[in-house]
Amino acid sequence: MSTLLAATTYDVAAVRADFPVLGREIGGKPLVYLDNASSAHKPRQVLDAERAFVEQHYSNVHRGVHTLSQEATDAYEASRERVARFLHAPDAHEVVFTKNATEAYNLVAYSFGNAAAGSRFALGPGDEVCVTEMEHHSNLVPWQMLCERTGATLRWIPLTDDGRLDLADLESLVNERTKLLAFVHVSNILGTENPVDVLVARARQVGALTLLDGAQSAPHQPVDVTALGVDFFVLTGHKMLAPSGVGVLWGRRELLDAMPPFMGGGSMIEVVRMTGSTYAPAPERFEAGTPVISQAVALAAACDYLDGVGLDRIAAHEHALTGRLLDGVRDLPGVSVIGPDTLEKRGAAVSFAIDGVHPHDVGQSLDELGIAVRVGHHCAAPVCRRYGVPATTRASSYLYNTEAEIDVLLEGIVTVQRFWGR
Amino acid sequence: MSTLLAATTYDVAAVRADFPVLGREIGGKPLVYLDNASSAHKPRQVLDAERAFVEQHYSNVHRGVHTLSQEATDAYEASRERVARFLHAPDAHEVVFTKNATEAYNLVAYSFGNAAAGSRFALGPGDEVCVTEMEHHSNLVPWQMLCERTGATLRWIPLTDDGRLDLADLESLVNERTKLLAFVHVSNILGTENPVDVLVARARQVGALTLLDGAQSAPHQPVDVTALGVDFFVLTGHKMLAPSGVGVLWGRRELLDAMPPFMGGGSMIEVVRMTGSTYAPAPERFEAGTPVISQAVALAAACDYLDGVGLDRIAAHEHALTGRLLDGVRDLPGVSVIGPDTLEKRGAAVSFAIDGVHPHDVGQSLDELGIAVRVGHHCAAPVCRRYGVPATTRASSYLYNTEAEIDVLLEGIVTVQRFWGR
Amino acid sequence: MYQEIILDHYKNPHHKGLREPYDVEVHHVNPTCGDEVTLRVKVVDGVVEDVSYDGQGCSISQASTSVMTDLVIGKAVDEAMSTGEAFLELMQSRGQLEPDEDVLEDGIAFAGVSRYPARVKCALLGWMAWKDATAQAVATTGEGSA
Amino acid sequence: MYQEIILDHYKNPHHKGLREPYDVEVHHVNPTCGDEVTLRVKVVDGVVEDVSYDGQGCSISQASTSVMTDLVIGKAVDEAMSTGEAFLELMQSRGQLEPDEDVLEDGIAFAGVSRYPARVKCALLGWMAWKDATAQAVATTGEGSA
Ligand SMILES: Cc1ncc(COP(=O)(O)O)c(C=O)c1O
Ligand SMILES: Cc1ncc(COP(=O)(O)O)c(C=O)c1O
Repeated sequence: MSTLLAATTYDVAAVRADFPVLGREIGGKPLVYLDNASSAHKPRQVLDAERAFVEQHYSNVHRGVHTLSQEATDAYEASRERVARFLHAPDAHEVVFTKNATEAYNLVAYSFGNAAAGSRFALGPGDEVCVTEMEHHSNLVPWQMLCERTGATLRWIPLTDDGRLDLADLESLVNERTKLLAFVHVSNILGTENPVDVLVARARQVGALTLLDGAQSAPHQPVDVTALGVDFFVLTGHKMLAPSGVGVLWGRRELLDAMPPFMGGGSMIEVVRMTGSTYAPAPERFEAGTPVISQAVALAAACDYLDGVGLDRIAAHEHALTGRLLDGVRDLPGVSVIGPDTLEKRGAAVSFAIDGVHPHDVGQSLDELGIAVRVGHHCAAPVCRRYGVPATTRASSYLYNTEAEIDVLLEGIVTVQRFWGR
Repeated sequence: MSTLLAATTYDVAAVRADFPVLGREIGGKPLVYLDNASSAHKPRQVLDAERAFVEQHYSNVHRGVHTLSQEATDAYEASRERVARFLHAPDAHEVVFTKNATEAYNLVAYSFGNAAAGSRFALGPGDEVCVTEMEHHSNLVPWQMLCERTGATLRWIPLTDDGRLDLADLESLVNERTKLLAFVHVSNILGTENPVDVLVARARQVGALTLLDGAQSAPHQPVDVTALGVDFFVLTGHKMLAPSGVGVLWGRRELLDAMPPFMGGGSMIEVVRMTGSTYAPAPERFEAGTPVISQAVALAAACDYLDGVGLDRIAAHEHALTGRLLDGVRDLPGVSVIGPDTLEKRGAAVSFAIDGVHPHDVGQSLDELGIAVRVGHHCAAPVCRRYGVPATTRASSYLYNTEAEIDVLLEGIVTVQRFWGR
Repeated sequence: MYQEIILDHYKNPHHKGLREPYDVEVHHVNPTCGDEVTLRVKVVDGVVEDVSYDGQGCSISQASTSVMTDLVIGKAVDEAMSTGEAFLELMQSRGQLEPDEDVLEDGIAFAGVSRYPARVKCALLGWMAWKDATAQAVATTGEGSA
Repeated sequence: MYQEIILDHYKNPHHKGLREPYDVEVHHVNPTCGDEVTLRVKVVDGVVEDVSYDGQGCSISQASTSVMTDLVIGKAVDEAMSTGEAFLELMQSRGQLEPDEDVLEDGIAFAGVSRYPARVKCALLGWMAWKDATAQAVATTGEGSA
């Protein structure tokens, strides 16, 4: 029994010790950091790996024969392989490093926009791109812009009252005109985990490509891009223990090789003449200029850290914390969850509203208690509009949070209610 | 006299001590790092500043009311102000953080491409973009791609035999049809410093906008964007003591405010509805998604470091090293400089050819002596073609290089000649 | 940050509710949090005769709008505008400015807010709406002293 | 890295110079360094009868092309192709593979090059050109054993 326990849990205190900021006090209170869906902190191991690389092996990559250049290139390419393994991708050439998730969506959108008429990526009037009403702005605005540029039509899958995708009209929303279905794996505002299999099956029926926004799934659960069956998968480093400044577009090799380039510049070219240029194969084709070298090295170290703890254990830990939070909120009068209020198919981000208290005031009052939560539209303004709220308060836990911290939050909510209810 | 000397020089040994990698040995020989035009190393002070920020004040920016979020936002925006001061820009809102220089050119190119017909940025058949034959691929390919997309015509200012711009036909190359003149301040392959005043004056006569590629000037000499009189200025952090993953587009506020967005996503928006979105003012409009937060903080620390030593002193130091190298090479039979072989109006990058030895073999043989130089086309293939060489060997010094290192290189060249001349 | 003055104005806002007559009505939104205000202005003989408003938002935006109405109603447009400037300056001071109570009255309670950039926009929402509406009123009716 | 064998082939390349007769001629370029090779192949009865070439480039690309001609001329296309595979495998081994001298002969001198990714492309330039030309020759002339 205790062996079983040991195999499914980990030493959260030991993990916490790796994150210096968790020792901070905010206004005399211990920091309770529950803003992980916005960005996570970085363990010493990741920072040390990046620094060791920069201090002893740094150089530009890909273009040199000297020793440091070889070492830096090796480290950078090994990071690509590490990320491919993290995603269970069959081929490291399918991993493109970007600066964040947002660049990855724009890369695909502009590449599609740049495609010659008649190509499988080209879009025009009559073609459609489908998203969902719960997309992060980063997986929505690029498609709006693409449709504006090309004359294609943007459609979206609406939401049910309890924060799930309303699939009633899926067949008409994803149809023979649909070129791409781009949707979020786990919502950053509602916490909802979407049924990838159902959506991918429908997309395949009509020959649409699929792009899965994994910004909120890759940090929190094992991801196998082959098993998911999608064509593109996107993640962002800063939400999964890596520094800001690095993201990943994974795409099936056949697609990446066929897509026209996005940004032009050094490293993405083959032959450059003043009169015109030809382009390198993927992934180089999509990494114009000096890449995010040390950030990629740090991301690989973050993969090591996460796999070291075990993503299945992390998922189980967060599941327990989320359950405790949902149970606690359910017991509080005047507090309601926006999004699924059960544990089924949901991630660790929990949005809620406190009757009569504006989220800004909730966030600020919790901050005075040392509790860091996010307030606002969480870059998903259409979701707020859908549920008739100007903004939400969101608590999101990660591998280093504890049950005690959830309890501090729950007490904090009561304190806020008392203060503002006077 | 000694006061004067003290005011115009600095303690190179003390500077070197700040760069851990400079203590490395390569194959038993002390590292002589002369690949700075490709990328520079980073001093402890910059790495410490980044780490202190990440370990104690990190969070996502712009979207939160909690303390860490405020601290991170303050640090990020203070970095913007620091870079503005570094460039003598009148307004920090004119500083856009990108992931590298390459993203900055693409940002301008796509923004122009996205402009509505009739706007001052829109391009079409009959319009022209002018560059030079010595551009880095990153300031060439984006304009080729833009012209392909819009039907505009790309023109270029050719080169003289001694590595300067041939301005004989400037009046016809930059004409009333020219919308943009994009050119490099200091060439990364030839070392040439271009006459910004002449080019800007001509562009103004015809109402063309100007973009100056400062990737090789900002790290090495004081830059005053107002005095230069250009409309856009670009730099990249990794060549000026900051980590990879951060670059800067500076643009006149009036222009940035009027330009349509490039990438869509979080932070760059104002109101998002499923049916369409409006965009934030600059610089946010151009910083979609989670920005390069800790990299911007590190770049600000790099500005501190460079201004601490003094860019005029750094320029003087490099000038002396470049003179020593040019003099030394001039005395070596069978070695010729590609680019200006005098000190007048040139930077610290010196390309050369050794008769009968391929640059790859030069680079590899020098590496065996601990000397890191770059060999290849240096992302400026048209320059190699212009001078009839497949590639060049390039040595480029920076603030931490010494006269002794230049001498090691000169001896190394003789060793290479001896080895390959057998 | 949550001074009593702020809480009082939040609970019991002054001059709230839309009133007739008015010269100009504007609608301002803070896109980052969805706070919004609808505001009307009446200018007579260069004097801010009335400001009425309705809106929803956080304590800071609501209280600040309430304080604003106290400060501008009955003042000459010029004087009210410079009070607005003083408030703007305070909000941009990042906690570095000692506010002048003679000028800003209850507005001094917002000094602490200036240390929170994310909340500065909240505190300015009503002021920006008022400035916009008043400028329009002056322009369209030929009112004001300029 | 610069083994004597490599230097010898570089100074005195084997089978260099373009010759008649040939089935196919190809031109390959290494865009990162401008190295180029023009290469001709003659296949008779499924055997690589002749390979001739001209080109310019670094010692590695030139020596490797020279070694390649020694290894493939006179061999059955199939056998020559698998020698090519063995060389490719060696070059992608990052210094981790012990090369088989019986198969690769002078080619084993390039084992050290595999530790330098930037030079691997140089070592493969001639091989890639040969493979391309031979595949075309087999396809167009119906030659080859497959
Ligand atoms: C002159 C010049 N322009 C632009 C660039 C591109 O910079 P980055 O690769 O950081 O985008 C470089 C360096 O590679 C350069 O030397
Ligand atoms: C679901 C989701 N998608 C996309 C993003 C965008 O990530 P980034 O800002 O790193 O580009 C985020 C986070 O901000 C997110 O939560």
